[in-house]
Amino acid sequence: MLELKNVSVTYGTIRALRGVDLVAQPGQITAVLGANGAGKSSLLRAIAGIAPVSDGDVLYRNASLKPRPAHQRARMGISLAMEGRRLFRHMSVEENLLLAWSFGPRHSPFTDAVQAVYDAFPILGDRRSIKAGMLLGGQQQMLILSSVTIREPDLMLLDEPSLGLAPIIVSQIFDFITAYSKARGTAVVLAEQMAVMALRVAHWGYVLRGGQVVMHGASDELVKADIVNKLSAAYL
Amino acid sequence: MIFAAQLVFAGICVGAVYALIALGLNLTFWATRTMNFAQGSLMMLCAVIAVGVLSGGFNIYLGLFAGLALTGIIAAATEAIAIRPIAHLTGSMGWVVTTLGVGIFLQGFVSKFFGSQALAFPSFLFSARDYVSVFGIRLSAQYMIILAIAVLLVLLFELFLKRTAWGRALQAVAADQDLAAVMGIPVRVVVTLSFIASGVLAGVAGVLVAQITGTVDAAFGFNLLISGFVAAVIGGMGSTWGALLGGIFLGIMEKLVGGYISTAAEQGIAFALLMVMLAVRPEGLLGEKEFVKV
Amino acid sequence: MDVSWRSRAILTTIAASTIAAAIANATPANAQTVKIGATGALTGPYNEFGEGVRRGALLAVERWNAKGGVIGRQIELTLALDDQLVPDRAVQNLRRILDTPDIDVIIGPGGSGPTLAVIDMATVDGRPYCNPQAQTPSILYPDGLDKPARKNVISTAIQNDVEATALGNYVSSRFKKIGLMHESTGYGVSGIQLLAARIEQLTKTKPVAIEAFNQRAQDMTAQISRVQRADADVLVVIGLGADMAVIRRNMLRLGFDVPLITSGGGISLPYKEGAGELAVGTRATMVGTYGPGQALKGMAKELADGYSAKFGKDRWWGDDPASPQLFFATTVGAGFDCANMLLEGVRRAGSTDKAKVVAALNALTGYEVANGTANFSPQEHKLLTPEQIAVFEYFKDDKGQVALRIAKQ
Amino acid sequence: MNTFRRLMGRVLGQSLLALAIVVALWFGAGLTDRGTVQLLSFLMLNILLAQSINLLTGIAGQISLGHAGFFAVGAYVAGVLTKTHGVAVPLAMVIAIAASALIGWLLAIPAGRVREIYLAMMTTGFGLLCFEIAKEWSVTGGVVGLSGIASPTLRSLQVFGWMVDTVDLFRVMLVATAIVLVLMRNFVQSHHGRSFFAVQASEIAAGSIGIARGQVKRRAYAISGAMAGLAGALYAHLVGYLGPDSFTITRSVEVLVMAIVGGMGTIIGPILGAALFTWLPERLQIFAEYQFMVYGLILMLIFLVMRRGIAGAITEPTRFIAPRAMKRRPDDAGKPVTLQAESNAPQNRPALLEVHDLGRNFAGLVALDGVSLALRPGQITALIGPNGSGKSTLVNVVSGIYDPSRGRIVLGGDDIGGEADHAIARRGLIRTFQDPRLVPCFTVRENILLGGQRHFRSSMLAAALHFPSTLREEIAMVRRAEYVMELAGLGAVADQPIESLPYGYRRLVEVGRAIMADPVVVLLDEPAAGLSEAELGRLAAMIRYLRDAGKAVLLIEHHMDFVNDIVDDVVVLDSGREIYRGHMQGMRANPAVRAAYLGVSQDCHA
Repeated sequence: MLELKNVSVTYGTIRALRGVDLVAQPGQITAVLGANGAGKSSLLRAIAGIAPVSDGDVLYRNASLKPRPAHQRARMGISLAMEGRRLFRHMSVEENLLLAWSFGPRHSPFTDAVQAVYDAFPILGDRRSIKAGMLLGGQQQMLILSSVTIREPDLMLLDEPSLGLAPIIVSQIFDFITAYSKARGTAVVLAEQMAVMALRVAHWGYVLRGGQVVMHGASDELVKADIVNKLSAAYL
Repeated sequence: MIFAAQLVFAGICVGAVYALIALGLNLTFWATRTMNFAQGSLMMLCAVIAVGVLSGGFNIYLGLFAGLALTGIIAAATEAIAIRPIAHLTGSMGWVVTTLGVGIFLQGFVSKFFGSQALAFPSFLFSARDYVSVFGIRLSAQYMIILAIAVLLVLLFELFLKRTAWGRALQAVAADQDLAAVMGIPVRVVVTLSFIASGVLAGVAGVLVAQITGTVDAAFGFNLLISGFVAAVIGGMGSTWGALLGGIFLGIMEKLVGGYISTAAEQGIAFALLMVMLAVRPEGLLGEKEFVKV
Repeated sequence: MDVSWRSRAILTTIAASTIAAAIANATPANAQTVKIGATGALTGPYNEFGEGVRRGALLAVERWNAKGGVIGRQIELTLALDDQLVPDRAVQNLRRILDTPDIDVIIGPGGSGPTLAVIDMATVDGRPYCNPQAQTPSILYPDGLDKPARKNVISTAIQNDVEATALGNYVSSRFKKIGLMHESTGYGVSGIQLLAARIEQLTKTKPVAIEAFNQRAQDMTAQISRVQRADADVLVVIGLGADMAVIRRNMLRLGFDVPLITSGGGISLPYKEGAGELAVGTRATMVGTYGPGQALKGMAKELADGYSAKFGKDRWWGDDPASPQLFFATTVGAGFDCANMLLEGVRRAGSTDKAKVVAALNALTGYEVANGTANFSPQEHKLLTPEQIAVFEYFKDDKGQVALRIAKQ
Repeated sequence: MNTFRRLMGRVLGQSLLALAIVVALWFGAGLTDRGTVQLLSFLMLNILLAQSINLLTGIAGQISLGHAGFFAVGAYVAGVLTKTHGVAVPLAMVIAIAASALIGWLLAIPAGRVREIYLAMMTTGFGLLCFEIAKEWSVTGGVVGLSGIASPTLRSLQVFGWMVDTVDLFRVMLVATAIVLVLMRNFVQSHHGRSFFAVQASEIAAGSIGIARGQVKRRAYAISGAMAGLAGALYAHLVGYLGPDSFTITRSVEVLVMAIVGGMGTIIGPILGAALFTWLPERLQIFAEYQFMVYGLILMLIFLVMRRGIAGAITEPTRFIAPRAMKRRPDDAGKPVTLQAESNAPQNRPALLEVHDLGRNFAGLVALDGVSLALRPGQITALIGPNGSGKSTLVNVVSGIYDPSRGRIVLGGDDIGGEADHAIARRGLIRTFQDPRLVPCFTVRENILLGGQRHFRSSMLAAALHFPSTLREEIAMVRRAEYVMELAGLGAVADQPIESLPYGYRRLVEVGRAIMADPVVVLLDEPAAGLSEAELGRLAAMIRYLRDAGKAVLLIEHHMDFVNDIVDDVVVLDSGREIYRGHMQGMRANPAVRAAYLGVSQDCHA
């Protein structure tokens, strides 16, 4: 589905990502773990086409994404949820969703699609006409996530969906992601700092540090191998 | 009473035209954070082309179409050759020079090939004599139609922004280009389209003003551009309703000042108002404060 | 910082000498010819005026040269500089002209702004100077109309007071409540003051309203409503044609359908075309030279024929192939007359010595040019007097076309 | 090309060349015709105007589209005083300059509140307002204008009985312009000039090193106004007639175009731009009625040819340190420069910065929730925590960028809660930013020197006149900067513009700038992010240097190895609260910390 070959990302003169290889399978969740500054975001942005790939190649359905600008990749079913509460704050919840849907593949009519979102996250339904900027942190994360799912993507790139959220909401969100990807066979790349929680839901795990993959493997194996301490070594 | 009503009415109509110009400026501001100083010349050009086609023995509406098409194209070209290439030179202010250059070029072009003396612009929307009278107040048909067209366009535009995918895409691009891109919005196309739209709006405004004045010449449009700026800023850059409100507010203000205080003070007061407005409320009447993150 | 002292010194001297050399450029020219210097709006938004003057002057020069020149010398229009009606550039141009020693006579810029900016320079310099178009009286009479004129300055312009007198005489005898409007320029302001004074002097009553407007304003509702509220039975406007058209249309929008009587601007094509049908009934003052329906004769004919022969019937000529538009008199005509009078001055002085020529011009009488006959004296330096100003009126001719005719007195 | 630029830079940089040009013009004016002299006089005016707008827009970053306004004020004040009130010309000129300076200062008050396009509109409005006043007011002669002002062209300009002719006036203008240029160069190459640039680059960053942005803006407007006023006064006497047509928005735009095309932010640029656009109209006359189109095309395409204006194309950018200050005298070469060190500080010394129960909310959500800290001299405290745990908010509140919602901030005994950021910085609390905020066009040296702002004492006048005291001050600071650069291992790139250097250098430079400030307390916001191993080493050395000098250091960092090596103790935040305080080992073992980072909740064990 998705394959990164020795990808490096360079902003001006900093190399945020150094020769990363990564594979993501349909219907499975691939967790990218690491402290902040480890290069998780750069990785996802590189796949989405808004980060300058200085080296290596990103293959999607066995075709190179090099010649594709970001908006074309989005049309091809790749959808990125950026971190940092990136959404259109001056637009209402529903307008955000509508915008996301309008420029997606539009497999199902908006009314159904948006209903699906509101079923998954009733709170969004209640606040559909509130400006996104006015939402609480958790609700914003839900909206960002929904702006991705409403596009019914084949490849979901989620950047720290748990950021600054209470554990209860986090697990709620993670459960949703798992169910969604199972149901639709969507490939998910999940950039997370909350390693343990992420590995609970993920099938595969990659640990980044200083822009490089320091370990990777099936999540259960990672967990078996007393990941937590290894990770805390990697993080702390 | 009649006197005041006449002033207000005229103010509203003239203000509506200001609003159109302001709207055009808003568009380019959203798309590129720049102001197109050629906007005034585009207004002029559209009217002149219409006259030219007419004098060529063709139908006026054909002329208008030609004019609008041309202004749209030129606006897009302006973005491509005068703004995009230097966009990355932040703080260089280059766009002031380049867009101004476009404007001056167009002025020179027209005064060379159409002469520098005012050209007659035909009345194709009623004649100055036609009017309807409401409660004994005489409302010029030409002004009514101009007001109608201007307001209609503003409304249509607001609808376009709020109701259509491309309208929302435009807002998205204005707010956050990266996010817009990952949402699948072709940013470049949106920018170009918004310039075309701004050109067309300028063209329409030019034609409407030419309807009022009856003539158009090479220097036509620049002082209107200023009024457009003022209207846009008073209303709040980037707000459609603001543009309309700001335009009409400015128009009425000018006329009332002219009518009751002194016709000489009209302009001066408008500019003083602009400065006060900016000092007190930089984001304008309906503008939204931009949140600056540290 | 590490350039050696010697190389610095060399550098310094080289730079110094080159620059000195570069800017020290004396312009040699043969003193055989009588030379005219001129500045005007040859290009840009106002070249309707300047370019016309230049062509007129050119025609005059050719006319004289054809007759063997003046005081045995050929004549050339050596410097014809472009100021685009921008005061600063007019100043720079005139400076250049005044500092070219072998320029004998000067034709100044058009428009009051540039002329006011340069006229004092010209006075101080003392060489014969002709003002083709600027209408502000202080150009000829800095100390007031009753004081003597600037010695070396003559004018072919319709001076404000002349226009005001003509307008004043016409309206005072016909209307009671007179409303005035003027463009807020030097021309408009001084013009309206003189007109108001004239009206008051003749009717013993003040005008009921005086309103100002900016050139190129799109809407004059405020001004016109004020005049309307003052219940005027006539509106007299001093300004340009395009603005007149706006005013005329605006009047009718407001249902203020009183007669419109205007300064020369009302005659121009922009007004005629801009107002279209609505122009009918409008009256305006203008030099009568190329008035409709009268057979051209004398210098006026000579000029018209010469022009159409050399330049064809272009936008200066106007839309009637039969005879030039009235405005022809104040553009091409002005340049033509300026050059002729200046050269006649040289002829009568028998030399190009500025004192002699100026003296000759101050005594230049009975000399016929296109727009009239110069009868100068130390007090009188302007060609056009109220007598040469006629009132014209737009009417619908039998073909249903809007046309001009002399208004019945 | 670059070698050419360097050569030109060297040549044009020659003060002797400048002198040569002035001398040549002085004598050349005598030899040539007065038409050319007149043109040269207008050139001087344009240079003054272009430099005036350059100072305001190019250097202080405050775009002006209303310079015709200042020009008009100067011209009319001079004109009215001399003609109507018979004031002596020199006195009138001084008053004119003062008047337009005052107007500038006043304009700065509203204009200081707005940015970019809004500022452009504000200044446009100002220019047009001045025009309208000139047009309608009787004192200015209204539309008819003001004629007969004492002027050489009228042979009526007398100063102390000396009849000034066109050439004399030109020479006066020449000298005036030369003096203004010299003063301006000195000013730009002083800490005042650098503070202008700092405000342009980033008002926040300027505040963080103790520059009061409001004051800087007012000064910029006043000086710029004064320069334009001088031009106006000279103009009045050059032409002898003032009409409103000379002060339209077109004039404002022309001036701005001159400066931009010439090259904003440089000294030579506006001069070249003025020269170009003074001669261009004459040259363009050969294009006859096409000249408008040609002029338009030139403006349209100039930046495709020269991206940074003429100056950028033909010479190297101006530098912002007085060259004389760079020539170090041999005797004190190599002497180490040390900061005033509170020598090896015992742990029990009283805290330099104390934060009590600090809280901050943004529109409902709580970013900081009752955090307390004490930073002691000679101690490095690490502040860590997952994203969004409130670390940066803490720094922003303490450094005065945000006001606290509750709690107290005590620096060296006094409560600084709610004080302006620049005031706090002047007290010696210096912070760095996650994204280094430097002046891009400045060299490493200049950027580091900026840190010294809070120590400079010399006045603007002293700076412009280049007093010895100013020079001494500058030399001392330059030498301290040298020392800081050695410390940071930046000596090799000292004279390279920061924008041309790799990212890592910027971080080091920003920390260097903080050291240069000789602070009391330093807050470093993720200084290690994106640094190579080698750079990390240097960074560590710099931070240790601060500690040894007895400064209190707060270090926000994710790079744990780095933190591990240098900090004394660590505070961990999570969602705005402190969850751990103590040494590193303890932190690693601490379950709450693990949970915060890894999402292990206490109940379950992975």
